[in-house]
Amino acid sequence: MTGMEKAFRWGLRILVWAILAFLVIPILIVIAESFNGVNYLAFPLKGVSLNAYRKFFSDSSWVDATLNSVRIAVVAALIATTIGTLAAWALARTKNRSKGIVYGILYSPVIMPLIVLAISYYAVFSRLQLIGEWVAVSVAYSVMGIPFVLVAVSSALQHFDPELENAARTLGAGPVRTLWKITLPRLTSAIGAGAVFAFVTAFDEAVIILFVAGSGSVTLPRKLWDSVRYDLDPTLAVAGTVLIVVSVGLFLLAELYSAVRDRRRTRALAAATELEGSDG
Amino acid sequence: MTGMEKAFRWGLRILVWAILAFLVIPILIVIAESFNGVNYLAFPLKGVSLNAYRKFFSDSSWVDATLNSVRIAVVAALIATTIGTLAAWALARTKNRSKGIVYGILYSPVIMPLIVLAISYYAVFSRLQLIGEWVAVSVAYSVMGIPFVLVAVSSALQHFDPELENAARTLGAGPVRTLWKITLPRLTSAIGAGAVFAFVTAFDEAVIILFVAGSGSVTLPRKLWDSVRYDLDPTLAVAGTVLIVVSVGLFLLAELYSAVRDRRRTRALAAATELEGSDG
Amino acid sequence: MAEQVVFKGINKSFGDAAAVVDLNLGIEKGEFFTLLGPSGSGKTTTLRMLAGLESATSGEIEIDNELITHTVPEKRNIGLVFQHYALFPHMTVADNVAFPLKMRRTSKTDITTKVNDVLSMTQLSDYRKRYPRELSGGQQQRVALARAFVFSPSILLMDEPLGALDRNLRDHMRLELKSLQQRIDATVLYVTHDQDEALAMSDRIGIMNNGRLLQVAPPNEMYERPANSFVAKFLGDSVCLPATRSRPNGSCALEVEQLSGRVRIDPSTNLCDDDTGVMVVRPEKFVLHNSEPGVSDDNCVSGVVEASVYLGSDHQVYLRDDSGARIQVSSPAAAGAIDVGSRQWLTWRPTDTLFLPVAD
Amino acid sequence: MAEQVVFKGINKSFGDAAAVVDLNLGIEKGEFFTLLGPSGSGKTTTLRMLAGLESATSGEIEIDNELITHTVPEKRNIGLVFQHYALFPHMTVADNVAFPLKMRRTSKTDITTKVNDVLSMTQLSDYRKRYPRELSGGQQQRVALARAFVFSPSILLMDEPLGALDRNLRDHMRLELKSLQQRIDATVLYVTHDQDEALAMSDRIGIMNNGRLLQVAPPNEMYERPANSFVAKFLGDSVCLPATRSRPNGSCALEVEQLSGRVRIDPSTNLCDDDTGVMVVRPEKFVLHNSEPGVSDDNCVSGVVEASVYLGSDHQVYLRDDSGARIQVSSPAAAGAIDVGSRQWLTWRPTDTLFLPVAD
Repeated sequence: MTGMEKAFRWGLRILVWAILAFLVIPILIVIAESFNGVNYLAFPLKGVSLNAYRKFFSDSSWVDATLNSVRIAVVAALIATTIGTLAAWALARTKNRSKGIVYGILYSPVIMPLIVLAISYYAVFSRLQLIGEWVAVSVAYSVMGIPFVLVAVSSALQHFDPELENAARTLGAGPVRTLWKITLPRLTSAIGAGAVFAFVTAFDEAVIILFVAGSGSVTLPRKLWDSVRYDLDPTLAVAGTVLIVVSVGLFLLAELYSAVRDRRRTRALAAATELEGSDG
Repeated sequence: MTGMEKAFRWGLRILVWAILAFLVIPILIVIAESFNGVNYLAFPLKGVSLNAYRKFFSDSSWVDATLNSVRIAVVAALIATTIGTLAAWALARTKNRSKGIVYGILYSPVIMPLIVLAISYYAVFSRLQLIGEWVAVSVAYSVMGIPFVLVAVSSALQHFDPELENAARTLGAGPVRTLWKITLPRLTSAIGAGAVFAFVTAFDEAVIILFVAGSGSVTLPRKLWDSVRYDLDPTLAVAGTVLIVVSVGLFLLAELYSAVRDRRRTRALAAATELEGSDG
Repeated sequence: MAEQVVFKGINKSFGDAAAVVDLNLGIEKGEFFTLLGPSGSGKTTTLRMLAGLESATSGEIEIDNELITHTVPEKRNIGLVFQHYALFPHMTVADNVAFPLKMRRTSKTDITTKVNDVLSMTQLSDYRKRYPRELSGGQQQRVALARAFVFSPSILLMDEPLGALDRNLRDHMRLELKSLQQRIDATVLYVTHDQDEALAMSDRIGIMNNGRLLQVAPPNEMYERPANSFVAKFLGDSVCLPATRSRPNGSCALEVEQLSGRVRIDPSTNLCDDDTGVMVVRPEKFVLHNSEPGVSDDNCVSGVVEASVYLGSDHQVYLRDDSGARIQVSSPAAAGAIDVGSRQWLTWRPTDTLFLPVAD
Repeated sequence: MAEQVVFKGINKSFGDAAAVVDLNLGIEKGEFFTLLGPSGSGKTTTLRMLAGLESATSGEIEIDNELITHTVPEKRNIGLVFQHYALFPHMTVADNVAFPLKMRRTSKTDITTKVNDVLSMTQLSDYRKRYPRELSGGQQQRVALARAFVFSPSILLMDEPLGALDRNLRDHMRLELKSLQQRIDATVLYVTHDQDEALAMSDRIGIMNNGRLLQVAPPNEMYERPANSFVAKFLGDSVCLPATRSRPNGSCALEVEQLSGRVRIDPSTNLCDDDTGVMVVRPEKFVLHNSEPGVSDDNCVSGVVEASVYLGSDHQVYLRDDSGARIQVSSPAAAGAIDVGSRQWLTWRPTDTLFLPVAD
């Protein structure tokens, strides 16, 4: 390694750490505040306690908001996962020219400005008297979750060898059994990852809900938003911590799952390689 | 094709169209409203005119907000693209065990709840007296843009054959010239796509800005949010349309660019295949 | 013997490209039939049409006198060994092999018996709980084979099944495959681009190029009497030179521009209707002499050695005739090395000289 | 001749796995040296260490008596043809070939001249403006070659350069590569697992297995006098049977358990120090008889034909000796087909019987 290369690597390392600090420190502050000993926000902390957690979990409005978020996100994730998976499968199997357009439209919620989506949903919902209907919110969120499932499953299908489906057919499986026994089992990781993204998107969403929540579907981000405008206290930090833990936690679980799978596969591959010898 | 398969395909088709309608109609309503003939929102439209556009582009507060959004997003995209590309490259070349952790942290802004990020940035910015500083907002947004660049470039690097770099080295190119002449030219599509995502993310962002904009860095989404609370008129629809056109337009441009590249490549491949004959 | 599989006037195009053109072919019951051809010749497409994975653009396919042109693959009861095996990666070896039986709702005890039988037949009993990725290439190949015949299909298709194996294993598997076919008494349609595999295993070979079936014959007949220059070149090494037929003095002779002197051929080896064609001689039919041989009925040319390639058991000698032809000759290593630049004489018998129509 | 490249006590491990073990090797100036071995034998690692793409765990590498063990690849001035060519996909053929010259800041006119020379030498002049993906495999191979020697490196490395080509093209390119090497007068280190390539092109072959260099010799010597049973098996077909040496009546003989009767060998073909080893005979050294031959000094066994594989120019006959050995014999097709199940006699000369140490 030349001197220049070394300098380059060090520069990069410092930069990465700076970014990490810029991102991680603010988040850590929020989490730290949730353990604050006093009932107002203070940094550095004035003592450590679980008071704020006690307050959060005994206040039915916070608990209701949390449960409401979970309910809306679960339904949204279910819809997004089903439709996203089927759409990815259908798009991978068709040679139709309109394929790209359908893909693009299903994908577009990711690039649509959230604030515009929020306003347009408000316009439609208020006309159809759906403001405050949690099912309507779930459906709106599911549209935003579809792209994640679509991308994950499409990419898995690209690595999926269609000869496996052909093999199943020649061995006596009809198209439905082939889908069920051969195709779907190969896609579980991707579907799981897509579902997690769809869930977290719905669970965390904080713009659309300001417009369409009404009083009937107050979610955790919405409640957090409302509270932040009136008073700043450690209960807010708890709400923030709950949001972080659920989002990051689910994501880590999904990662862990596929990491374990990968490791098992790598180990198996290593065993197979030993049988044949790798290229010299 | 059996009867069941046909029914399945039709069901899928109807579902896809329903989703398209659910997503596309609200957006189309916003765009339509921007051409409304009267100076209040009305559906169906009462006549068609460009009045709202005239009003938007002659109102310096709207124009300033738009320019401010562009400035913030350009700087954020530049930072995110540079750091994301370098990080992807460094991570692809290292065998360090901490690799996964660094990747995870750089990736995490995508899964962090926006509302929590907003609150924590507010806490940090207000302490450092950065509220209203557009550069600080750019930096905050660049952190959110890094994951997109990282994912796009990492995936391109996975398809990049490291033997090309080795070949350049044996042919007399040092590491810097190899990066410049061999590696980077193969990554332009991915870097471009990542940059577009980073730009659009910053251009559209509507939660963090509510907390940290102050009066010094009012962006288009922020201005839209402020206005929506006071009066609803077609100018808002114009602002929404501008957001949509910029986001979707940039995205389509990037897609178009790589589609043209792909087509050129496919055509070349077809030519090469003809030379050798494809497998029977 | 009865024809078990019949292709009747099959055509298949992908868009504008014709993959198979007017194919008529019958395969007999219990026969080992090989489709041999370069890549892009349509051989794999033919196999996949029989399996039901591609549909013919026109024409009909019959199995046991029943029309199956439009039958779905799962109803055809044909075993197919895929080129890259297409083993199900999320199933163990035993589950892979049991799959076709489960799809046929075979009883559990029957499945266990049959899977055990087939696994021991393919020497895979010790690997039944492994996943495909934990197996070597040769073992994967055997799993693919076991899975394709465990449900006793009367027809077994194989698409370059040995292509992914290395040379020694490939030679070994040739014998294995052939003896397996005889044991289970199946009709086999085998697709390959490897001439040695085709020669070694087949009862009959069909050679394809550009979607057309050029010749169908048993291996030795196809080697000794190729229908045209493409077949001669593709199946075995051969020296091919453009030639014109002349009939001086009533006997049969060829004018070969690139060879000095006329070439005698036997009427029985004159397989071309036209007067212009290609003279073909197999390299092992030549005899090399380092001095001018005596006068005889054999053909004789002389030339200078351009290159001599040592291959262990023999030398490949490249001789440049005075009139320009480059002739490749095999010379046993025992005959000693042949000096590059030296003059050598070649003789070969008129009965070993083929006169064939041109084809590409 | 001077040794241009010297490996001195080179070891290379990847983690726990030893890729190359105690390699000592000198390659002479202008020599065509081939490293031959199965995959995983360490041959590619050796080549990459010489190119500077891998660093040795211990040991030294010298070029022209200069230590280059720690020199970066761009300073070594070695041309390397990569296994999958590694052409730059975003550059035209001409730009690919010009790349090493540009990196050396050659003047524009010099670049033009040299690129033109090399492109016409490799018959690529018509393709100079094409991109790599617009070329056939053989053309890509020639671009890779052109790019590797356009800057006149005195050492040219090739890593299975013909592996991705189909058989006919591969045979043709063997001759081309060899004649190119002679024209540009470069030292070549060639890596392959294909014995035919190694035999056909090399001045000397080094055979590797499990990271160890087993034997270094010219092709014919290596074929006729392999150092051990691994070399015999890997380089050319051979019949290998475990044997013990006995010395009855002072002459040299082998006890081969799987063969009925004692086997005579010549003292000159006794290459094993131990008393236990392997008897090796090349299949082309056997002579097949369909009746019992007369008494002679030659070795003779008889057996029943188990299988006979037709290969066009010859048959591969598998004979089962009464004591259990399975012997593979080549029989010229001209001798006629040999019936499976018939009894045949094999003779071979004591001088063609090798007695070798065991190695895997």
